[in-house]
Amino acid sequence: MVKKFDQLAIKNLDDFVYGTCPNPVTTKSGMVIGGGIVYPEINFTLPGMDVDDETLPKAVGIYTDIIDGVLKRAAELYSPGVLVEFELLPEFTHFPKYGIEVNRVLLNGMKEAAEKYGLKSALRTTPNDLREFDRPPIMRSGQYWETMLELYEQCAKDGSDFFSIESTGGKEVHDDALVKADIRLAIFALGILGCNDMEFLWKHLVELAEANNCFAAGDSACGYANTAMVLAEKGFIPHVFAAVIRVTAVPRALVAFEQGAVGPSKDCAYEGPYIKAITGCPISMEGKSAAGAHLSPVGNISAALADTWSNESIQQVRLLSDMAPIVAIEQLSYDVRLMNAATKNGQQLMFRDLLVQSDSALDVQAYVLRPDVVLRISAELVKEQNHFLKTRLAAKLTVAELKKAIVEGKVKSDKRDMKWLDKMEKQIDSIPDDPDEFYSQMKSVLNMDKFIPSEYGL
Amino acid sequence: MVKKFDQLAIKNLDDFVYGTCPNPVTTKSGMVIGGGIVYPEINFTLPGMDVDDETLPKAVGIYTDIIDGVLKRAAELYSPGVLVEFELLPEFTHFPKYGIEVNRVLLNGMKEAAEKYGLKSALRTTPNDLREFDRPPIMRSGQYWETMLELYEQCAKDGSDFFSIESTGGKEVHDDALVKADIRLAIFALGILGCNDMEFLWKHLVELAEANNCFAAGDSACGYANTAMVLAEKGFIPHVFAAVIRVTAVPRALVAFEQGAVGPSKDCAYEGPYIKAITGCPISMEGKSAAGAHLSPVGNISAALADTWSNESIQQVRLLSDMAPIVAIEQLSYDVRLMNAATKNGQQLMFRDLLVQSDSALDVQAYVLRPDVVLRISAELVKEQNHFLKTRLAAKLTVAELKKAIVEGKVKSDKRDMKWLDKMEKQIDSIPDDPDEFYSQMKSVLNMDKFIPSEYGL
Amino acid sequence: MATLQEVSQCVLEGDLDNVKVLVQALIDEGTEPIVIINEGLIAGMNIVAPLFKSGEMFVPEVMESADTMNEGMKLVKPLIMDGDIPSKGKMIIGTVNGDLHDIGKNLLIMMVESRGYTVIDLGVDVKEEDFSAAIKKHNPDIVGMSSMLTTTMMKMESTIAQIKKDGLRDKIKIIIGGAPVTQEFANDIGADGYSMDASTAVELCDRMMSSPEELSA
Amino acid sequence: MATLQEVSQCVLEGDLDNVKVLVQALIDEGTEPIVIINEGLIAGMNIVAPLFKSGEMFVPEVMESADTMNEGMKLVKPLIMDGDIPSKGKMIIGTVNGDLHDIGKNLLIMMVESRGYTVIDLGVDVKEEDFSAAIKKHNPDIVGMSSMLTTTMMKMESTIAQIKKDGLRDKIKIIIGGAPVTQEFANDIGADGYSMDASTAVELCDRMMSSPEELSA
Ligand SMILES: [Zn+2]
Ligand SMILES: [Zn+2]
Ligand SMILES: [Zn+2]
Repeated sequence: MVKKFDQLAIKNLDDFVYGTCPNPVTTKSGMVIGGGIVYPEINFTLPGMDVDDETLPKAVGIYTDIIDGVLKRAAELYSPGVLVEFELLPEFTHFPKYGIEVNRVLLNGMKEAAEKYGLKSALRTTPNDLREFDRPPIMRSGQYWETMLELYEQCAKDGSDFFSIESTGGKEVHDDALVKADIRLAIFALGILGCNDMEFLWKHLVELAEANNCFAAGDSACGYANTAMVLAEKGFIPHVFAAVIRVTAVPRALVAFEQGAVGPSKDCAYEGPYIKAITGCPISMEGKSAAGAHLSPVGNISAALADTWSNESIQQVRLLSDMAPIVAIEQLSYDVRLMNAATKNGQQLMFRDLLVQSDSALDVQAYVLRPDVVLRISAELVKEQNHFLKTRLAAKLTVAELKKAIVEGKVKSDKRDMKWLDKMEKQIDSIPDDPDEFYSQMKSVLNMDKFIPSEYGL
Repeated sequence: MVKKFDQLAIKNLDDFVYGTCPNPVTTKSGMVIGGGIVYPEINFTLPGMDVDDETLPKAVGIYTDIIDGVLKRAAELYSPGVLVEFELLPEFTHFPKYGIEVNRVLLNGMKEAAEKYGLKSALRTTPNDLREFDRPPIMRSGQYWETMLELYEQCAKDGSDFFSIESTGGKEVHDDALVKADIRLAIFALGILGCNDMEFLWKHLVELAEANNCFAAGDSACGYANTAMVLAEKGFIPHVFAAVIRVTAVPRALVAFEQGAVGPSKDCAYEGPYIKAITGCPISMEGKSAAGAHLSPVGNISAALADTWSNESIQQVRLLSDMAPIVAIEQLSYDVRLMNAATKNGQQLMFRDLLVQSDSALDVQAYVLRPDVVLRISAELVKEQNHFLKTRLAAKLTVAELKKAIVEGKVKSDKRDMKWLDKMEKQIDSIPDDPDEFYSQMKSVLNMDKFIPSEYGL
Repeated sequence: MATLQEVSQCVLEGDLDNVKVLVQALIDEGTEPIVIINEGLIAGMNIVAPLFKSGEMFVPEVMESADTMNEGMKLVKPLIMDGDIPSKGKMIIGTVNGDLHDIGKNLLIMMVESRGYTVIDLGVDVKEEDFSAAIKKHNPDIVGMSSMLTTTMMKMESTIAQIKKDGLRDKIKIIIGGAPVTQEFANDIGADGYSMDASTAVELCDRMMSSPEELSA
Repeated sequence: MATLQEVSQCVLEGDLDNVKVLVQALIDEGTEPIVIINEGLIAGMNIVAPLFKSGEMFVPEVMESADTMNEGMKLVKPLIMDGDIPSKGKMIIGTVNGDLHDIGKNLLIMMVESRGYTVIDLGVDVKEEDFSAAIKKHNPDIVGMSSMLTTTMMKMESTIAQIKKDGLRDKIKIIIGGAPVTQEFANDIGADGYSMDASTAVELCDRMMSSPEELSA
């Protein structure tokens, strides 16, 4: 049942571009994601408010206003279709009836927009990963786990197109790795804890999706690699460390696809380009038009390979023109119009290269998203099937790729970057081949109060 | 002293592109606007608050936070330079000491950013047109007029690079023309009242600028043509009417340049492309990344000829990532990076055409911004020097251009559009050549309580 | 023979010339004036309103319909007693202190008037005291305030304070609108209602008039 | 001969091995323990803090410096009386009810501890009552709350309400932080201070401690 990706799905740089992939996915409304055009993917969240039984009607009203406003504007701008993501706040997963109700409100708004404007849309439902509410987290059983499955199942039955999640296996260890900029610890967290949890989690999500006429879409290393990016933007950790973490998170993301996920991968998963190269599945990406959710050094290059283009998240607050989610769909719509106009002219590769060129020399985190770099590293990763070793390899290859790029002057670097790359290289090389041996080495530095080995099959 | 534009400054479509113009302008910090690259132009305003003596320190603190945050982010994103616009709220013009203080705060923040990051920047000071606080407006004398001049002079002495304004001569009549979709009335308001006031106003502003080491940059028909666009987006008036108003506003905007303005024209003046073709001066434009200030059907095409690229306005409110003006500078920075990357590759015409193609067939308001349409209409406009006749001609040519485009299927149109174009054509053709005769015809429909003829030299 | 339906159709089409002929014919045939108003003229505007809301009619067309209705009214009004002319309510409206934007306000006036309300326009840059004075003078059911700037929107709050101070708050409903305004802001400052734009303002006014018990809120 | 400046330099460089040698040497040479702390170890951290704020040092480097300082402290502390060890103040901190984000909070703890505060970490998803209970138990000067979601930020308000209800508000200063939080929100809910991120939190704590008269605000 488990898929094995031992060669690249996309081998040629000229086949590696936004809007198109070898394995497109067709939504219930007939949108073909990865079939030639890029679709906007809209995300939104509540303004500052309490959520409880008393305020739920207000929250539901807000979600109704959002979906109606957003789809109306998308139709006015002749959008070819809209992927809607409902990323649940913890309260909405904790009390599945809340989440289910809002999910239905969105589906209903989508149905109305189809009738009124003929607008195609699809829904991605992304519950909160509740399991870390236990500290240390209980990953494989218990009330939190059951609640998540219950929510997924009902939302699929109600009509959602896609399941996603920002799962958190190993994050309790990875947080420490980030603030210490400790690549060994990060590889342990992502390559052993993270991958093991993804195997367990996505096996269940794929089964549940398949049983309920829904697609398992993909995960995001948001709490790992995007936290690294945000910390790097604040100047808290080196940009090169965040860049290496980005690629080191790829084998973890890939596990969902080995288990049967089909994409589009999650918007904030900048691992996406690697996933697309390896699996041929469509990916969601976000960049400059997600700046309301987080700043980044990859505002343009992130679009180069996107199949859906997302704003990540925005509160329902009033801007001078209109509500912020309406502003977001307008910006996304114009972005994808431009990309699709280039495709229509047969200029998609040229436009991809402009997106790449405009960012890739200015930040190492942009550099590792270059399509050629992605293909080069991915070609090596598919040769290794062991998750842990693949994770170590991803880190090693990225360090080497960045050292070369800096030496050759291909990317701007901080004067301290080379020191950090050397330090990471030494740490990576000190990691043994045997995961058990690595685990026993790590035990001395791990805070064993923070995680339960058996929850990760250890 | 008055400049005469009797031939096009840009005759060839291949010379008509963003970032470059025949007459670039160099700021005090050395930014060459129109000299090859597009710069971001950032705008911002206060969140909901009172402004008075008591709250002024708070307002000043907010402006300090904005300028520091925005320029820091621009530097982090390696911006080649930033044009800052300080568009004054009425309170800040009414009490010039308020406006002058904030203007100094901004200049100071810019100086600090130059020292800290080596970031180039320039300041455009745009007071509020106070004159319409009198109803009917007193345009040529009095306390309001004196106050505006006082403010301009001091801001220039303090170091501002550019003067702009969204002047309002004739708006008291044009408002009626808009809600009635009455093109005759609009031509009277723009071509006679508007142009007459522009002549008076910009003569003074150019003198004041030249005496104080500052540039007179340009005006915007914001209260005329952008109000039309917003009304059309709401479905209140026909899109074709708004499109015709856009071009009908060009002769009015041109008057500032006849009087000696040098650009960059104002961001919300979508008349800009025509101004650039006719005068060769740089222009500021705004589109999708100004969606927080107003939605529009021209999100991409508006960038095709821009020399600075603006967000129009955003309140200092918190979004999930950071304060909204910081989000805005991030989006603008990535937009111009992409445009400038294309220029660096020699692909600027191709990129311009993508921007154009992506919008121009979807809305008549986008269609009239097509570079080829702009050149074609502008080439006729320069043959006519009388402001009133030029305004009538602009309306007539636009109606003809749109009818042809609709018939040829080059632009999407509403089933009611042709009826409205016919109606406008008939109205325009009924306007006599002699302005005095037109004025006496109009007297019967004009509400003479609304404006004072002598304030417009009538 | 003219029919009430033809009168409605005239109003819908903004047919100024024909409406006079038709209304006069109905009068001559002995149709009750109040019936001509309710089932002919106002019935026409009742078709117009939803067409405007759904985007099928433009503002200038609605204005022509309203003009047409008024043209018909001119003929009928002298025939009935003042108290019998249906008025849905009286409203005063202005753009607040320091703010000069009036196009949104003017559109709202036009829409609300065409639906049977009596509206008194206070203009732009209306000081707090002047709102209060106008309430005393005109005794309206509804007070509307408009603002387009983040700074002047705060004047809505001070205007409400002034109205309270003058003991007039309980006599009226207050509705607000304009670009920076939200429902939440309306709640915060104690307004009774909020309208996004002119096309929803009539419904809001109707809601205000239909629940007078909330007046004391 | 070891110098205080060399100790500071060790702290700055995060030189764990050398700091022990140097501090021991100073002790052996008879330097006052309190002088070693203030002019050697803490002086080192006083160089680190501005370098971090200006972006010249990364968090992991600051952590190494802090570890180095603590390593030195271990040798000196036994030699002086408890009361003599400089502590800038005591803080409890937690991520609020319903919220699991802790990396920001952990960074703040690290920064604040390294600057001489005593910090008790209550963890994540901390219920309102648990904040109150911790105040009673630990008697802190400052209570810090963190939230990363627009919904859980409202729990800061309910936590402050709980603290007030338990009669503890006057004993402490409350500071808040997290992505959706603003100074204005802090004012609204009656917090004493707001910090954008970990790099400015120390200054905020210093400000809180230096103006105890505001405690009753
Ligand atoms: Zn995420
Ligand atoms: Zn997301
Ligand atoms: Zn404007």
